[in-house]
Amino acid sequence: MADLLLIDRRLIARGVTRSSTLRFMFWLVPWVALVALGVYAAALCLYYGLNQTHMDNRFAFGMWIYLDLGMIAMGAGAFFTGFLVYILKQEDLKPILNSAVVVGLICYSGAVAVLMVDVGQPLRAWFTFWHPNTHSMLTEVTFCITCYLFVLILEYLPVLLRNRQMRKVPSFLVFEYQLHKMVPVLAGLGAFLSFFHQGSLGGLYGVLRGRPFAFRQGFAIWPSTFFLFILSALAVGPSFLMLVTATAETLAGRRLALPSVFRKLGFISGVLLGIYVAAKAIDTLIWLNVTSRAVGFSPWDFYSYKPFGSALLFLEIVPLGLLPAILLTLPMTNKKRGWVLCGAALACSGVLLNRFILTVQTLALPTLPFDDFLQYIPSWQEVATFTGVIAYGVILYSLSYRYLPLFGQAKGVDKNVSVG
Amino acid sequence: MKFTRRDLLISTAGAAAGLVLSPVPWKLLSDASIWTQNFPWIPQPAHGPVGTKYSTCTLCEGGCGIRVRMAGKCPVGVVGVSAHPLTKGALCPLAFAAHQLNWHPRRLREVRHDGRAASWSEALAAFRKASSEGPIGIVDGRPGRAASSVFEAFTQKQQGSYQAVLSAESQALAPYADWSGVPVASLGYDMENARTVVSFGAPLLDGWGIPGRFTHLWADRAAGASDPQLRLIQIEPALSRTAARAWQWVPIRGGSETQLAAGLARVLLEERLVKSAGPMPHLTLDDAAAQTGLSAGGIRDLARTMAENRPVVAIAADGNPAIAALNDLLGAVAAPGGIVRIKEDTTPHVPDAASSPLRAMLLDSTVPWEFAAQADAEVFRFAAWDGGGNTAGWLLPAPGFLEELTDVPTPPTSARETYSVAMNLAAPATEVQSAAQFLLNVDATLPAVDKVIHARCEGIFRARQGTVYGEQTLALSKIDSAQHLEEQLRKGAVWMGDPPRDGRFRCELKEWPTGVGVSPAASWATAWALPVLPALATKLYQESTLRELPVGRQA
Amino acid sequence: MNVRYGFVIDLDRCTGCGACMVACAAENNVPPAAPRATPRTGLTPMLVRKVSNGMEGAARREAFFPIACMHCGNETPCVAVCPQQAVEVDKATGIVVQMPQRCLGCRYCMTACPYHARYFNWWDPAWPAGMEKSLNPGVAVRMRGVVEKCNMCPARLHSAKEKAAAAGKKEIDPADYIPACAKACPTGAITFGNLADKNDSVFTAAHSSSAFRLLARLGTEPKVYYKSQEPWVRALAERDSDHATEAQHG
Amino acid sequence: MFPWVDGFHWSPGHIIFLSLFFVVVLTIVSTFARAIWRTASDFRTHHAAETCWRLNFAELPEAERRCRHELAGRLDNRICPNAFDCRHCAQYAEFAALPAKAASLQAGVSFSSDLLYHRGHTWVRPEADGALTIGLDELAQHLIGRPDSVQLPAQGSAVESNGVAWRMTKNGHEIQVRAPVDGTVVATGGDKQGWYLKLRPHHPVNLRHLLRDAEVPGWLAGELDRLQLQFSTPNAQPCLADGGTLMSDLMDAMPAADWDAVLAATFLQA
Repeated sequence: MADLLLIDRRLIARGVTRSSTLRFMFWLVPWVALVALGVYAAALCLYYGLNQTHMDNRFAFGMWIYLDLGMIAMGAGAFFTGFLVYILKQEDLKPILNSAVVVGLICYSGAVAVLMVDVGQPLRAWFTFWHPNTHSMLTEVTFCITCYLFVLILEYLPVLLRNRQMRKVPSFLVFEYQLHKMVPVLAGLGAFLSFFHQGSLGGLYGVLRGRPFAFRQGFAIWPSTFFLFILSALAVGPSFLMLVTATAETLAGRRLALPSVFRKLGFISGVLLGIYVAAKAIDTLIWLNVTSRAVGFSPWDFYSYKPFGSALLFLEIVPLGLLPAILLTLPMTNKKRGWVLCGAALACSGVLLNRFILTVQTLALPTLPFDDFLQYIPSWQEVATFTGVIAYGVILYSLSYRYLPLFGQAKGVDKNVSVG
Repeated sequence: MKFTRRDLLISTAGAAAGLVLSPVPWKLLSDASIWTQNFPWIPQPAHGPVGTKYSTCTLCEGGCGIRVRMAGKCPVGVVGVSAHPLTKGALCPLAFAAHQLNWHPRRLREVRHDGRAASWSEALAAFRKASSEGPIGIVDGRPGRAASSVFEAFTQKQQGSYQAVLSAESQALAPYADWSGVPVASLGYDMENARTVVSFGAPLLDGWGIPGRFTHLWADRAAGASDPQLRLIQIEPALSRTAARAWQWVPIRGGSETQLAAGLARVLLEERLVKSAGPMPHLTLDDAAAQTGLSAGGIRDLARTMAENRPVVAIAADGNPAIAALNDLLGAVAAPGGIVRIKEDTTPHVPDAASSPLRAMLLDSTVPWEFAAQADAEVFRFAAWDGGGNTAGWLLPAPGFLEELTDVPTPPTSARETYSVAMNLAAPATEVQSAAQFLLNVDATLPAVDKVIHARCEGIFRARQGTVYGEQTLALSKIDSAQHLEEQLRKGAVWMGDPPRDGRFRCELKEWPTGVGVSPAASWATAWALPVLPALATKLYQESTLRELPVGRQA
Repeated sequence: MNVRYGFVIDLDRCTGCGACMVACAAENNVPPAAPRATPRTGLTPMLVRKVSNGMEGAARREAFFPIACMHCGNETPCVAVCPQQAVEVDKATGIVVQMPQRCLGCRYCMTACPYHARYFNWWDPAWPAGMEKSLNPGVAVRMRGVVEKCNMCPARLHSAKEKAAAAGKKEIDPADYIPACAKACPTGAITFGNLADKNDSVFTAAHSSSAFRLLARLGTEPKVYYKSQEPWVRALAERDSDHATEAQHG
Repeated sequence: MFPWVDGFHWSPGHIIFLSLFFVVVLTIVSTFARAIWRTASDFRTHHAAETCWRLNFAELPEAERRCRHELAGRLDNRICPNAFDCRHCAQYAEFAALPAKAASLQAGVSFSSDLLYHRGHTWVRPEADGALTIGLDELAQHLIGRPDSVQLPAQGSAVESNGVAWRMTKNGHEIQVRAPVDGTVVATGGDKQGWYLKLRPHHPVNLRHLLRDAEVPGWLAGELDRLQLQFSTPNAQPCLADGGTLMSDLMDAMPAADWDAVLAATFLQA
């Protein structure tokens, strides 16, 4: 026990205050329990097969795919902040960059882990690389997410190596320094990859000709949902970062980012959300009047099954789209932390709702004239895996916050150090 | 030189890089994928030559022609035979997976006595003892087979009793047999010449009689047409599979078939829609309407439809005499398109009077598990599959699907006499004995099944009539010997007799019958005598909502 | 010669017996239902679905729709989505071939199929002890975790080709290649043939006035045609947009 | 994926897709490889220690990065921008010309005006033969007392300025002492000898970066203030009597103190 305390103390950077070891351990206990349960549930699914879930032949995608879509949208803050800092030179956002990288790493690694449980034959996952079907949106997603996960690991590595004990190893420290110098390359690469896989995740549903509820026309090989997903991910990434930062601030009991950072992120998020909402509205109108009617479906019928009424569509576009866009951009509310966070929460909910509708409602709706509207309630194994991944994220973020410089501690390293 | 931490790092990184560049990871990847394609716990289908044999399905009395794919002595597939004169290639859904039945988890694999494992010699000794102590009753689920002759020969010698359990289809023909003296086995339905078939709950499109015979007729002459050549009218409380596809569905109150028949008879007689002046039922039309839940007008319309589209035949799901009387009234007895006599030279069969009380009963594997044996008799139950529940007495493993040489006489409802043979194509999965073989072990002087079959072939050959449907279709007169005929039959051919030269018979009916038949559930189970279903039947009732699991059955 | 195999299914002749389902499963070594399998998790490459006109009492009518893979000929929804080319349209025959040994079980194709004709192996394939001896030789059993569907009985096509090759012929005898469901159908409701051959009976049937296809308006050119003279069946099948509200009430 | 693998198509879409993929993969791999290569070459060219030191320096609290001229009272407030390497400081001469305040240190820790002090609490004494003797200063000796073990570099090995000169352990704490100058080890001492290393410098020796004269008391005063602050936790024993002498062997005397933080600050570990 005493050793544990000592190890904990020695891992925390000098000069920062963190909660006591015991308190931190108590904080971790429930999350570790959730991870353990999640690992057990995932092991059941891997050992016995996916019959452990409540997915079925109609509901071939379930809670896990929803989790993937949601997490990857929320993780967009990582690439977007990197893009803003390194490519668009928004240096004032730099203090939250490390936090953004950790959030991104959590979201992407969690999504990939869940995908490995979700596929029926995880041992064959590499077939996608070996025999790729380049027409498939899922191929694009798989390639980009895998590559981007490596990019995130490379971006996370410098943060990790700056831990107090890690940096005592000279080669680690020098490597961290050299890698850090190349992060702009990685940021650019991340932006490129994210652009495509965020879009392809949207395209995943947009190309489904057999599902008129999801099918969209588009540009070249990409349906409109491709672009809507990019926009919504860009809009919601910074919002989610703000929520994470605000939560960390509440838990840590101190301010971690300057109010100006919140204002700036909020404004960027708001403007993009506004553009997204406008595009989404236009896309919905085109779909209602042209796309779905072209294949002989009356679109409003899709909304005749409860609880998936048209109110949900309204909710997604206005209270969870337009409203947060206004809250985040309007100077009056943009200056108030409370309003900004409220807007961010609404924006995140809106995008999560969008992903939910695309995953669940698309599959629940009948296509054949004699099909039924189906219900799907995930099994405990699915829920446990889901919460396990969330808990994994909390743990990784907590550990990173405790032991790594997440917020603005890297004071001017690049500027002041000249070697050579 | 000292090995520093730095050296360790460098060598680890070098080893990792070297490993990636070596063929090892690629080989592992490829092996992993090959492994996933051939998980060791996944069964591998047999390899090797696959032959084809023709035979007759013995799962029920229907006598459908089957073509069996054989991997050695193991059947691996069953399909219909399109050249078969009765079924024209059709089979019931269960037959397509019948080759799985021999490995059914409820397959009887050992002799059991009062729930405990026993041996064949013990069973034989017990049966010998019982047979020396008193009369033995033998129950046969499918009379008319070679095995049935063995049973009868035994009971005659032993002063026991032979009893046949009739299928629902045979029971429906029993009233005509009672009224005319023609045995049930010599009667059939001439549906090929009917214009209207009125089914009182008989599952005509769902395994009734010879699966495939009526469905083919219906599909060719009725399906989808609003004014079909063949009108199928289904009278049944529920919208069964047959009712759903019938030209007309008449939903009546459950168990009111007798009343409807009476109501129809009253309309036919009152409106002089029929020539004969049969006995008038006591029931008034209004009472019939009230009791069946139909309107009087509806019954009248139905009667008129029947009268206008003759030949018409009414088919009962059971031995309901009122429906037989209705047929008599409609002139459907001994007439084309109605109830016909399929052979003339049989003498009426008088069942043996049961010499009571029986010391023991031997139940053949064809006897349904629902059969209730005499309570104080020692029971020798032959069965290939355990029907469950009844563990008292002796449970003797009988041959399963295609494991026994047997013959298939004319199936009930057939309009023509037929005869075919099913060979023991499959190697028995366990140590089995048929009831007939068991009796031969008891008394070696009994005729053996193959001898009886041989004798029957000689009899058919001597009659010089009919046609043999085999590799070629040959008139029997073209076949040069009884030996040759038997060979053909053993290879899966079926002999079909010509219609009798004189098919006349009369039903003497003094007054309208009041007896009621027992209305069986008109489900696929009525055509399924076995207590188990093939494993793949789960596709129909578990993995889809197409059918329901028949009561008491299990896949 | 251009071959486009397809089915024409006469719904008026279908009694819903299920012989096609069992025969299909037996031919293709589809395992029997796992103990916990349901209609939603079953393996029924050929599935007969019961439909009704929605009425009650004497006016109620029922019909049966045998549903297998429709082998879409245009923009085949499942082919484009598969990330690793486990689904292919065979150029020579038009058969949409699912290759289970290539499949990783992502189930994207299942969400793409408007006919729900694709099935996932939720369980390890298992037969009662000894029953594996009754499996169809030459047809590999699919492992758990992959998607399967109607491939038009490839083993039968293969042996028909072998037979033709042995006889020195280039083309197979149509009588040698009939998928199990069509062969099993006791009423001849399911017919199989070359839809591109004007002399083939399925060509005539597919172009008859009573023929239609399910969800034809999606433009995927399915190669399974249905036929019915019954107005309510046709109305049900061609009802595209207004079925939703009715189904909800019914 | 490759032309010889099943499923490869010579179609424009396929080629574009795979080309982009390979570009991305190569970029990721080459970025990683380049970082490793540059790390290795930093070590090869003896830049690694310098880099490490500078990265460490950047992480030090501002109070620990004060300019020597501020310590000497020549300036009011200046943070060192050169990682304490005055040899590269453009303004050194300008500031050094300013008058220093008179040193008046009586904090219980002595120092010698013969010695040149490094901010990592080592001193350097140039010897007549051109070698440089290196030892631990009095403040550090008071803190550590007698170390449990000392791990000195082998004779003939090279020591880099601000790199690790030697390691010591005491009560489970590992202490890395920063080297004040570059050089090759010619002799090793120990805590009993009062000096630890004798180095022969590689180049003509430039010791401008080491503290001397008025800077030393100013610096030590600041260090003592820091210690005072660090020991003034609620459960710590009084150790520095006001104006008194620094107790010897503080690590043994005050086991409850946050030695992790004290040692890190003392020996310039971030």
